[in-house]
Amino acid sequence: MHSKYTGFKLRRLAVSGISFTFKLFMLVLFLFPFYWMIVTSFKTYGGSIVFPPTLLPHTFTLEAFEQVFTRLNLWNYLKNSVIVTVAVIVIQTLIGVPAAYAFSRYSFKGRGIMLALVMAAFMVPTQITFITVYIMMSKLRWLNTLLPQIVPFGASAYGIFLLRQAFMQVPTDIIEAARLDNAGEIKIMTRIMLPAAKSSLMTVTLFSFVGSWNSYFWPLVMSNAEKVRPLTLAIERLKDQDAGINWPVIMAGNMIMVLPVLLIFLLMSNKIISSMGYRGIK
Amino acid sequence: MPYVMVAPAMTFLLVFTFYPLANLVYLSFFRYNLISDKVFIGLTNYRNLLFVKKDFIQALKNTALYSFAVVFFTILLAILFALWLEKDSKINRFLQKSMFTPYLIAMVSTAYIWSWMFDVDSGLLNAALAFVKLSPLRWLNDSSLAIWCIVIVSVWKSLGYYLLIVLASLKSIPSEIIEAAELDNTPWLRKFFRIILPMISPQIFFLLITITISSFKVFDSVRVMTNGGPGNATDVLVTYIHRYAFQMNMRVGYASAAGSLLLGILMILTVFYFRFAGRRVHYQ
Amino acid sequence: MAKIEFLDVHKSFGSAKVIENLNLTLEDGKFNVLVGPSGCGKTTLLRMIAGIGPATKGQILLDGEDVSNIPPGKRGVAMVFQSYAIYPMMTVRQNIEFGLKNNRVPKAERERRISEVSQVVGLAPYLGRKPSQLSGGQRQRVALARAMVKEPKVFLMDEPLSNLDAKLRGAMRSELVQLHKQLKTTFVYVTHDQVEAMAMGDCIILMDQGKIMQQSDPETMYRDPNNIFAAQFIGTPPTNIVEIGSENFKLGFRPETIILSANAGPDRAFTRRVKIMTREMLGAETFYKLCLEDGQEAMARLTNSSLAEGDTLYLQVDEDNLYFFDAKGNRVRKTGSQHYDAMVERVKRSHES
Amino acid sequence: MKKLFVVLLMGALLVSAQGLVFAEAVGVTEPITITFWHARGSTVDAEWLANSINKFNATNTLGITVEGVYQGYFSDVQAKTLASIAAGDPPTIAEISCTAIPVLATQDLLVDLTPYVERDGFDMDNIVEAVSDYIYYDGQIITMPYTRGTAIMYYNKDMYAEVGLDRAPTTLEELNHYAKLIYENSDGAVKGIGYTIEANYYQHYLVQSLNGMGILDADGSGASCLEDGSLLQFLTDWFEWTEEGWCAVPALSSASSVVQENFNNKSLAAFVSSSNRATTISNNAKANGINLGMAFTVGYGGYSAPIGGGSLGIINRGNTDQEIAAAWEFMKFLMTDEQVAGNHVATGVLPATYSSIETDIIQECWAENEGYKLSYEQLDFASEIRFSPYVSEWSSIVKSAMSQLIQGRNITPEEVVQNLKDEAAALF
Repeated sequence: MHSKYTGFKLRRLAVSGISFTFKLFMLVLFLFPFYWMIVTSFKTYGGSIVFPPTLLPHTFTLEAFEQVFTRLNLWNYLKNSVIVTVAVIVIQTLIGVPAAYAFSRYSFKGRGIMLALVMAAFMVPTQITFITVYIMMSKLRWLNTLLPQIVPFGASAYGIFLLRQAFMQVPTDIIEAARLDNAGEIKIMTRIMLPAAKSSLMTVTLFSFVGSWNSYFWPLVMSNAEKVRPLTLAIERLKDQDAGINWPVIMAGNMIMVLPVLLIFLLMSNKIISSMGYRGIK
Repeated sequence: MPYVMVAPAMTFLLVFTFYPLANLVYLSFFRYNLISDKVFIGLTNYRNLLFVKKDFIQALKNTALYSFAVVFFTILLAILFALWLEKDSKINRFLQKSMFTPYLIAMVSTAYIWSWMFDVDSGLLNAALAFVKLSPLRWLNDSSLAIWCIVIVSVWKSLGYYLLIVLASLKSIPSEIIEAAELDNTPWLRKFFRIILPMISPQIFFLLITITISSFKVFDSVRVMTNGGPGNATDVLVTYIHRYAFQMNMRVGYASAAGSLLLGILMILTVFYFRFAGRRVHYQ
Repeated sequence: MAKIEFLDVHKSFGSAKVIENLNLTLEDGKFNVLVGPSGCGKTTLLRMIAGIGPATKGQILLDGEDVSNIPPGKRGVAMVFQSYAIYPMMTVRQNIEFGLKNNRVPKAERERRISEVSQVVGLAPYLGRKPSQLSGGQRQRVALARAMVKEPKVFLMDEPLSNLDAKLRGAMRSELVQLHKQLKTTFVYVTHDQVEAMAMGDCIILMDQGKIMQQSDPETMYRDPNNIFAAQFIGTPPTNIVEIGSENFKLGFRPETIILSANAGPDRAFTRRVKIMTREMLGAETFYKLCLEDGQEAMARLTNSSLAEGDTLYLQVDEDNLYFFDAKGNRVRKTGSQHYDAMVERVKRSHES
Repeated sequence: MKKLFVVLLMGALLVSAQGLVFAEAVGVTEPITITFWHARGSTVDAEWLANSINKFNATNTLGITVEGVYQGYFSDVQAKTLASIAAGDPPTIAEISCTAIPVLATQDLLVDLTPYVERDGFDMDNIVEAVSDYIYYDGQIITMPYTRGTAIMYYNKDMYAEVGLDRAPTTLEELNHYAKLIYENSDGAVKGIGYTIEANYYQHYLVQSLNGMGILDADGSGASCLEDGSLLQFLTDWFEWTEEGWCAVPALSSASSVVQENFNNKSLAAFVSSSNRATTISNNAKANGINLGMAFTVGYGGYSAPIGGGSLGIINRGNTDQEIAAAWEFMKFLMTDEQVAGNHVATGVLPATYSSIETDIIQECWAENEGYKLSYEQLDFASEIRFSPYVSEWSSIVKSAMSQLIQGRNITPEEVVQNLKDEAAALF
């Protein structure tokens, strides 16, 4: 009986050794593409098409970045990305928070139907509605502005749904206590509900941010002029149809687009990870 | 008061989600290219889509294969990794973060990075194959491999996020239940299938729906990496709709019919999930 | 049937040391109750026996065999959790059967044991139900049945009654005691409730801050506490502790041993003038909060309910009812201490001075 | 058949009544800004165009400012232009591919330039005849040739000389023979020839050399190549060539740049590409030390070549008379000898006017570089794909089918033809 279990610890040790090696492998698998992007962007064109490829640039050069800046009016794309992203986040918050609050704290006629609509909208992909929204935008003559990239996303069904869940977790007692303290609805919303739902609000904001900043399909369809195109569409412009694909230049452009997101993540990774996890529990 | 609060949100949803949906279905019965007058042609668009032209069925098949593969592998790997990385340690946290990073990056960027790695002539993957003395692959140029390359990129990109959700749901299982199972001398596999999986089934079910829906919307990666090729080996529903709506003489009516079918498929899938899969889900 | 021994056991969570250098033997076949305030380490001990929270250092012996490296499911122990931890997705029958299946008990044997156990705990009509369709008491029985059916050497219970309402709790208490009498296996029962501990245990292990304060049968635990902690933890209201002038020992006496009268009798060991501060009439008994002349307080628990707030009386305790404790709070007994008589003398004189 | 088609179209236009409005030529009266959508994305193209626009903006006396917007490939320009017309906010002038012109023209979306041509005495006879097909539609003048091009064979002279051919091949059979030799001599390291997939362009002329028509019938509303076996033969051959290894399988994305990359690193001996890329290709070849030859393209049994590329058209909807007049000024500027000749020399696009060919710029260039001259001379036997509203969609379908066969390689040529028959039935 005794000897039967002496292997118990040894086996555990072996398993954890293998597990650790595999973890290192996974780290490489998930981080290496980023490394590859960064390294490529510092290579010369010639250096990039050497076979087999080198893990470090032979000659370290900023040529690719120079090309990005000379060939593109990068500030224009960057500005558009920033404006669209900020506007979407602000509008979604302004519209989503009161709606979520009403759905979580009031019972009123039609609430059930409206909630069902919100849930249904959550399921409807923009990849279906784009045709008719496009027609709408064209009739409004908005296609040479940033509006088509902002306005259709004014209400985020997903955000409303998530915030409502968070608001419902706030104990009724606290709200009633606040009412007894003569707090108005707006004060209850901003001073009690929002702080209580901070984690969800952060998740919603992060999703809005990632969604807008990384959006490709929608601006591709909804922009008719270079002056309203975001960064995601800029990289395409770095491909020279007639010459070979200059991977360092494309990777340099890519890096400029990816960097802000990576920086935000590096700074706030713990918060982001925990708020993502929180979402899963609900 | 509550009406005032929900009115803006409802207005936006009605104008930008539900009206376009209704309009989409309406337009699918017309021959219309935005410039011409609308001509009512009944179900002709649908007939062409389903019975006359072969490319829609091909796109549908590709999308179904893609979605199935992505849903299957994402959920499978997310669960396996979650079980593996469940313990709270430094390396596990770091690995979770690393795996999550691609989720925040634009699919366009991801697709460019991977296209570069898939590059036949000077790509990293063929270099790796050459290093271990294997013959190079044609990756995105190979009609049977291309769609799998896109699947790989999708799974790679979003695995970290779904992993977090599964991890959180694992953590929400009361530890006593797991301990009780241990005291019951439960073998590893049975513990997983009889205890853990049923306990996290609501979250898995949620993932099943969201991943399926997002798979049916795939566009960015296909457009950047293969643009539907070779031939139409990676043509998916959204690239198909986009192509007909914005190239191909702007056949908006026809594209609307394709969009309506996609909508129908999504609705059927959702109902199917709730009806059938939903029954097997354990809710506490 | 098993004797459980802890040898030099240590347990820490991260840098927090919960248990240090603990030695303890739980006798075979006894209803052992681990009792103490929350955070005292009693549940930790229980989980060590189960193997679901292994010791950081030291050995745990089950019937003389070191089980440190034996996985929980193979130790022959069963546990009832505070939250019951019944599998929500399985029916009652499946819950009970699960462990048996895992241990490859043949089907006929399983059927027999399940029907037997479900008879005993009264779950027979509910075998097909899901836990969500059961009441709290029924769930508790499922947890119990699941443990019983395994016919374990040791029964571990972690506050199994704390989620029940008062009435049910009382009923379950005696059922558990009966069960123990039937099974005659070793029970290890964790509770923070001293009444439960007194009512159920053959052997009470009183713990505080990871240390064993006293291990004895309930009678001894009550009558003959080893230290101030034991004296005060057991009994309601707790034992009164008073200081005598500037002496380096303390005096303890239980509230029901107090004699209150208008005139101080001559031959009592301890006498003080007191004033009644508050009065709580509880029916058969009445609690009085008393204030001594030097400002110390004491509680009295008497059958006499006729005294009133503000009354000034004499508090007296007989010598036999006095506990003496040294400066560290440990008991000084008549036997084995040459200072005992001197201390009694000093107490007697303290009133006159 | 063609006539009947035109008559039908005219009927349709008459009924729609919009075709009846005849614009009058007006003058630009005040400073105005117009947008020009184009597909000139490569470095030399973009540079030349930027120069053109800057020069026009700086020199025109009417206060016209042109704003160039690069929209991607020709197909993107077509799509975006159509979409923006529908949206009511189109560019004033656009560079439109030959496949897109019929689509726009048949919907009456292009300004009839006749009044302007007449007013300014613009000499239509000066336009090179071979590139004038897409100028006229329904008795109107709707476009001006701008980036018209023909396919040219670019080859590595040294490589062909090594296997014993000291001139360019004159037939497809000859080309294939030598391509095979090069492949075998290099032990498979060098491919002899490579094509990208351009159904309405390179592949069109190969089919045309078989059936005299190409992938689309002369009347523009059918594809008899499906029935007469010519497409099947070509597809079977092409598949066979790639199977044997000496003909390169085109890459999936950026095929044209991959082909050039291979040519430049000497793993490809010859390829067919547009004359519009002549400058880029020559520059790169020079940089990589390649002895570049340019030659007539060959088809089955002899020379055969397509014409394609883009023309300038002014959008008539959503633009004011002033904008249209300004666009005409810009168009006229781009048609001046200096611009046409400069465009040809700088990038390789075909010279579109006879007078520009007489200029010193072109004559000097041709004296130095016979390849540019050759592209012009090839126009003698080159032909365009038929003017048809189906051409855009049909070539896209054919291209996809070819991609499936040559790149995908999971289908037989017979199946491809059968699938195309089904598609044709749905389209025509």
